[in-house]
Amino acid sequence: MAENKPLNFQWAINHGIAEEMRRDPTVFLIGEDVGKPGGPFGVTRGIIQEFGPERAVDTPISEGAIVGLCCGAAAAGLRPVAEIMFMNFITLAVEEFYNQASKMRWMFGGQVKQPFVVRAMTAGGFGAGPHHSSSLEGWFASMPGMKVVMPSNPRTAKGLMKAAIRDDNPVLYVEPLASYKMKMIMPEGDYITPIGKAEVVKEGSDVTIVSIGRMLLEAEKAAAALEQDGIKAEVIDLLTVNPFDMETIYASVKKTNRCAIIHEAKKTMGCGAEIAASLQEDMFDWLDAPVARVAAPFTHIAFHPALEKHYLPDAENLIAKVKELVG
Amino acid sequence: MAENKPLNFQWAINHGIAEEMRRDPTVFLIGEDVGKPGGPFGVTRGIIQEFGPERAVDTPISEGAIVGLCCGAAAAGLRPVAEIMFMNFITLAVEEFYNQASKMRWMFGGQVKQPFVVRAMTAGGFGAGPHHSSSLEGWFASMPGMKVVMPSNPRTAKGLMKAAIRDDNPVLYVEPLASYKMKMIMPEGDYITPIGKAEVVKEGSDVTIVSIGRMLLEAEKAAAALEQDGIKAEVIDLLTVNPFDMETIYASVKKTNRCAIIHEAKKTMGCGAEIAASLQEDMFDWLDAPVARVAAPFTHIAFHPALEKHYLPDAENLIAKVKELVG
Amino acid sequence: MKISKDTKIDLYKRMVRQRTFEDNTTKIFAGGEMPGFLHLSQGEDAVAAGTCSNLTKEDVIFTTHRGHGCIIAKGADLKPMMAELFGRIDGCCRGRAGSMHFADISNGCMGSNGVVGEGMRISLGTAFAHKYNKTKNVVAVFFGEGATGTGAFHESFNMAATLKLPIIFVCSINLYAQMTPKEDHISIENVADRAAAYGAPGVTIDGNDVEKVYEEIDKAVKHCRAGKGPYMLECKTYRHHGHFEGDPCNYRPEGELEKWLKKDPIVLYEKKLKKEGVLDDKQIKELKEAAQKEVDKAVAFARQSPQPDIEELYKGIYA
Amino acid sequence: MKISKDTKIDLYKRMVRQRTFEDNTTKIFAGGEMPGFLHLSQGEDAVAAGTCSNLTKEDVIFTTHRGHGCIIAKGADLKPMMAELFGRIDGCCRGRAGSMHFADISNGCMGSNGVVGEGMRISLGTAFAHKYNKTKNVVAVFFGEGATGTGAFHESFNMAATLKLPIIFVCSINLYAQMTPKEDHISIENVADRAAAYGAPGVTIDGNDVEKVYEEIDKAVKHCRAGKGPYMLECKTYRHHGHFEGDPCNYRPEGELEKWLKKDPIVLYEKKLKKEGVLDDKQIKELKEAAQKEVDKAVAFARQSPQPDIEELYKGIYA
Ligand SMILES: Cc1ncc(C[n+]2csc(CCOP(=O)(O)OP(=O)(O)O)c2C)c(N)n1
Ligand SMILES: Cc1ncc(C[n+]2csc(CCOP(=O)(O)OP(=O)(O)O)c2C)c(N)n1
Ligand SMILES: [Mg+2]
Ligand SMILES: [Mg+2]
Repeated sequence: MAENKPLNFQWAINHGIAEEMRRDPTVFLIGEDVGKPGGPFGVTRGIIQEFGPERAVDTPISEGAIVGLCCGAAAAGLRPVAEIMFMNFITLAVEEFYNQASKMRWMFGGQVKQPFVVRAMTAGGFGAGPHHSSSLEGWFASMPGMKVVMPSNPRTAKGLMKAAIRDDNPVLYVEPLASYKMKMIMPEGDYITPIGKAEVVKEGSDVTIVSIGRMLLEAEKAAAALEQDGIKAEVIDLLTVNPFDMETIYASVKKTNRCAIIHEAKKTMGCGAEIAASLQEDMFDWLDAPVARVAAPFTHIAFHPALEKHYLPDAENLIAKVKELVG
Repeated sequence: MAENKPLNFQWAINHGIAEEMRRDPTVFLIGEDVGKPGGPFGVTRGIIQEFGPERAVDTPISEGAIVGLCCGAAAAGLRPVAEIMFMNFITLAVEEFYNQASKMRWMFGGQVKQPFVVRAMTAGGFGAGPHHSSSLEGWFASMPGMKVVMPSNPRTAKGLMKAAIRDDNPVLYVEPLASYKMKMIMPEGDYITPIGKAEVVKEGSDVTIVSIGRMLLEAEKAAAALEQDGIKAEVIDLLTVNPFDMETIYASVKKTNRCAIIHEAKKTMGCGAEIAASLQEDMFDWLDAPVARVAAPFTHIAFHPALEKHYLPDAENLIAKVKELVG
Repeated sequence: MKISKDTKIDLYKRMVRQRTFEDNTTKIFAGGEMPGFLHLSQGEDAVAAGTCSNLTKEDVIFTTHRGHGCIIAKGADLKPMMAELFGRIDGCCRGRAGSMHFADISNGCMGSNGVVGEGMRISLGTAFAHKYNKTKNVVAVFFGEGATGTGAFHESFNMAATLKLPIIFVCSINLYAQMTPKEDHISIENVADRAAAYGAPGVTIDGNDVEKVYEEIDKAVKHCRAGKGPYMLECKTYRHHGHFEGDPCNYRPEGELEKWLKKDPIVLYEKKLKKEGVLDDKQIKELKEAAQKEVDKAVAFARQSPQPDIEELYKGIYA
Repeated sequence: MKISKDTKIDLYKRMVRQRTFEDNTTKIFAGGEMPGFLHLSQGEDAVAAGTCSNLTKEDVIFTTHRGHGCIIAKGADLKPMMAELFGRIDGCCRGRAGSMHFADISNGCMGSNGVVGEGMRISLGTAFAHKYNKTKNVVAVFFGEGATGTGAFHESFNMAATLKLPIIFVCSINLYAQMTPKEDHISIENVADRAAAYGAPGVTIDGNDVEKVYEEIDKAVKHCRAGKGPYMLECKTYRHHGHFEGDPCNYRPEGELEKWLKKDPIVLYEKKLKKEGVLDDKQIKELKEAAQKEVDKAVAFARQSPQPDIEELYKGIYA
């Protein structure tokens, strides 16, 4: 089915889910307001109309039970796609991700699979305040058995959703509210974006920029600006933070000998820490400069827009950091 | 009050709590089985007898509510000391730590304090299996506003407990079941072990070993063995993983130019990642070798004792790693 | 229960003050001057007023993302409150918290909450402190019917009952949890019946009848002050606005809002007070104008308050 | 309800098989041959037997850290089960899970759980799958009275009721949550009364009367298969052993154990069956010997099974 008009991020997710629901009758949608209301932010509009209330299920406000239900349904052969709304609320389901879903297959000696997807939204940039704007993917990147994907644009949003639904492991799917209206012409036909595989979106020889999730926009902006100053940045869109595609990063750093990582989450204990630690451990002799991390500071995200803006990393911070590395 | 006989880790915690309860009537104990039963593993024996049931409160099995209660009681001027038993169950209170306790003071513009302590036990080494043996301090090290302490022996266990109870911030206190029977002669009188300050427990010039929590035993064993081979290791007992005392580590690495970190938690996204990332970022030119991490592999802890033993890092792994760095 | 004339006027004034404040924020928000998300409680005014009117200054409340009414009813100074909604440095929380995470400790609001249900878990501790310190103060924790699905509700009520903590659980049934209607996420008619699961009293009332709320809270407060543990009050009401400001509300059945507007708690009470001769049209007009004036001053205060400096981000993370 | 002779014998055999298995593990564990922690359910045998005897092979169960009885009652093959407790490669979970995290999917045990209450949350999904696939299968989820304090209990029951999922909540009241007695953490007498909070039936019975359990489960199963949503059964019983093997049990009032030993469900049932002429002493002896033989074989199987290789740690983390 060709899609020639530009599609936005929100609809890309929607289409990814709907296509998989058409393809596979074991896929169903569950969460707060995902059915009749069409999603708290409209992402699942039309799904209940096409697939009926059995496959688009509204629940009480019970994040733990929603993810617990996913574990049990997946173990019984279904493929749940759940929504947890703002990622901050995933704090209430850490138990089900960590002790249950991520371990179940291994712990039971392979007796079950855990094919389910949980969507969680990061909302940095909207003044939504301390309980609504966090990026917590780092915790889930620490869990063997879990996968965590961070789409960067409508194309990868749809491709990763389809890959996540087809994956036989629990996948946390992180979607940024700030990208919902981002539009692009989509690839035609049925495609997936493979999980665990980073994409080199711009080649360069002077420095490797590893970008996570919606920070790709900033990375691309920074790369363009750096180009003006004669610095050729290679930009990698990581797409997955569990498992980390270190191969792609290593290959790039072998060329550039320098690396900066940008992510919306806090710098302290963020995914950039793991990438930097691994890089220096495995590529010590290839590095001509420290691996830099451009990320949120060690404080809370504020309601106040200017404070929030300062908190969130952007192209400007990245440019400054890269110039330090290269200079 | 002099204590001249050797005291074990378990009683060191107990004494730390009891002394603070004597000193400050706002300190109270709360959790599952902490009162009448004297603690699920006997750590709080005698407390209810001395201080009465108002100050040693048994609760239903509700980890989220226990930590929530701590937030509310601390905001109202009390100093709760709670117990969550096995650290795996802290998954059920991540919400209260992250969205509530760690943010509350800052978010409310300084209107309240959050002086409370939550004890959580790591149980690696007992065949307790996948739901009982995790080391999850990394998640809490990522939370501004939280403090996380990891005592290494009876002396620091008592000193950190007393410091934690006196601290005006939420403190996660991590105690290893495997250390409960460890004994030592204790310092006399009222002392605290400061939070956020690492201790250099052995000086050396060839390599810095940063040890977290009960891994100190392994670090000391390794250092002794390395000494035999002419390698002088400086051993740092980190004691706190939020905030990280990078100053002490940096000062040491300036001397040794090499560093290995050992912790019981998984390597991936563990505290070692943050330390390594910061070290290479801030001390790039001082490092003669990559910062090494000796930690648990990216899998689950097994019930089977041999598998569990292999999973847990030890002196042997550390020695091998250090020899790589120095060799 | 005989309610005194003074109390009646107090109840009315609280509601008017709440409503005036919220109606003004609606306009200001629509004008783009207020950042973030805004969840308002017009229509549920009687629940907050009837409850808080019967609490002392030392009693405290916890509220939700939809907490303005409760906070004002509890006696908030409107100036720092409005400044907080504007994100200014003179806001109660220095512009860090905004509407959803607001607190005003000195006036007895121990916190709103962006996470549904969590106020209940935290309220346990404050109630515990009251019991521990042998004050007779109580805690009222407000929440919506959606919150009754959370583990927080159950753990909190169960623990409050076990430890005999002085907590009044005040549930405002406004028919929706975001856009999902009550019958799609709750399997019983009256959630106050859930109090029986903990051996506590649970009462369901018309939440638009402010005197009824006041009366029932009176029983609850006495129960709590007597050390008998928690008490639940379920107030059936309605929110006139959407889930958040800007919500198109297309999930509402036709005529629903209109039906409830006829039962507006302020309008109803006005009629009653006039009939009883407690207030006349002139007095009502004066009270409304006074409230508007107070709000105008709060808005002026907020507008002149400076934006926070960037350093505010890093200040006071640790005590 | 008339219970057939075959069913009576089946109930008895299940209990004897459970008990024999557990009594043997007690000895083996005391001998140091079994790693980890062990939580046994001798004394609560009738709850598991009475429930599982009334389930089909396609119905599934979820159980707890104290799950051996339930798993055996559901029809587990004792060999891989025992091998798992020994941590061997022929264990159901390849020696990774042990007693507390055990599962035997092909025989209908979808999992024990080391985290109190979590089996309930997961059971939602399996029940959902049955409903989704329009099978008439039901899910029985076992838990202790301690678990009724968890948010998991409430969220699960509430969601099951809302989505009308076929789940039988089977609560085994053994008087303790670890070392804390029921009255210290539960504020009501009968936790089955909590089912009313969700509009579901809740029944409290003598959990040591295996036929009573069987009869009540019959009603529950019919209710669930008819699509009427969840059902709660509370079984009052007692654990003869400590919380875990090795627990000195000094929290028990004197004489309590002795009192309950007189109400041992197997002893009681033996008497009843003999009186009814269903079984005689000889048959009883034979059945017990057969159970012991089966357990002996399981132990022999476990002992000869290899220890897992280290590579097992890294195998099968991802599908
Ligand atoms: C734990 C959690 N889950 C989901 C949300 C998103 N959310 C915000 S308000 C709301 C509905 C709350 O309904 P109710 O408790 O009835 O309160 P009301 O909004 O009607 O006042 C939801 C689901 C949240 N804030 N917290
Ligand atoms: C969430 C959680 N909290 C605490 C524990 C520790 N724990 C293990 S068993 C138990 C008591 C459970 O009591 P109950 O539900 O009555 O089951 P029983 O042991 O009596 O069978 C506790 C508190 C746990 N495993 N999980
Ligand atoms: Mg509502
Ligand atoms: Mg019990």
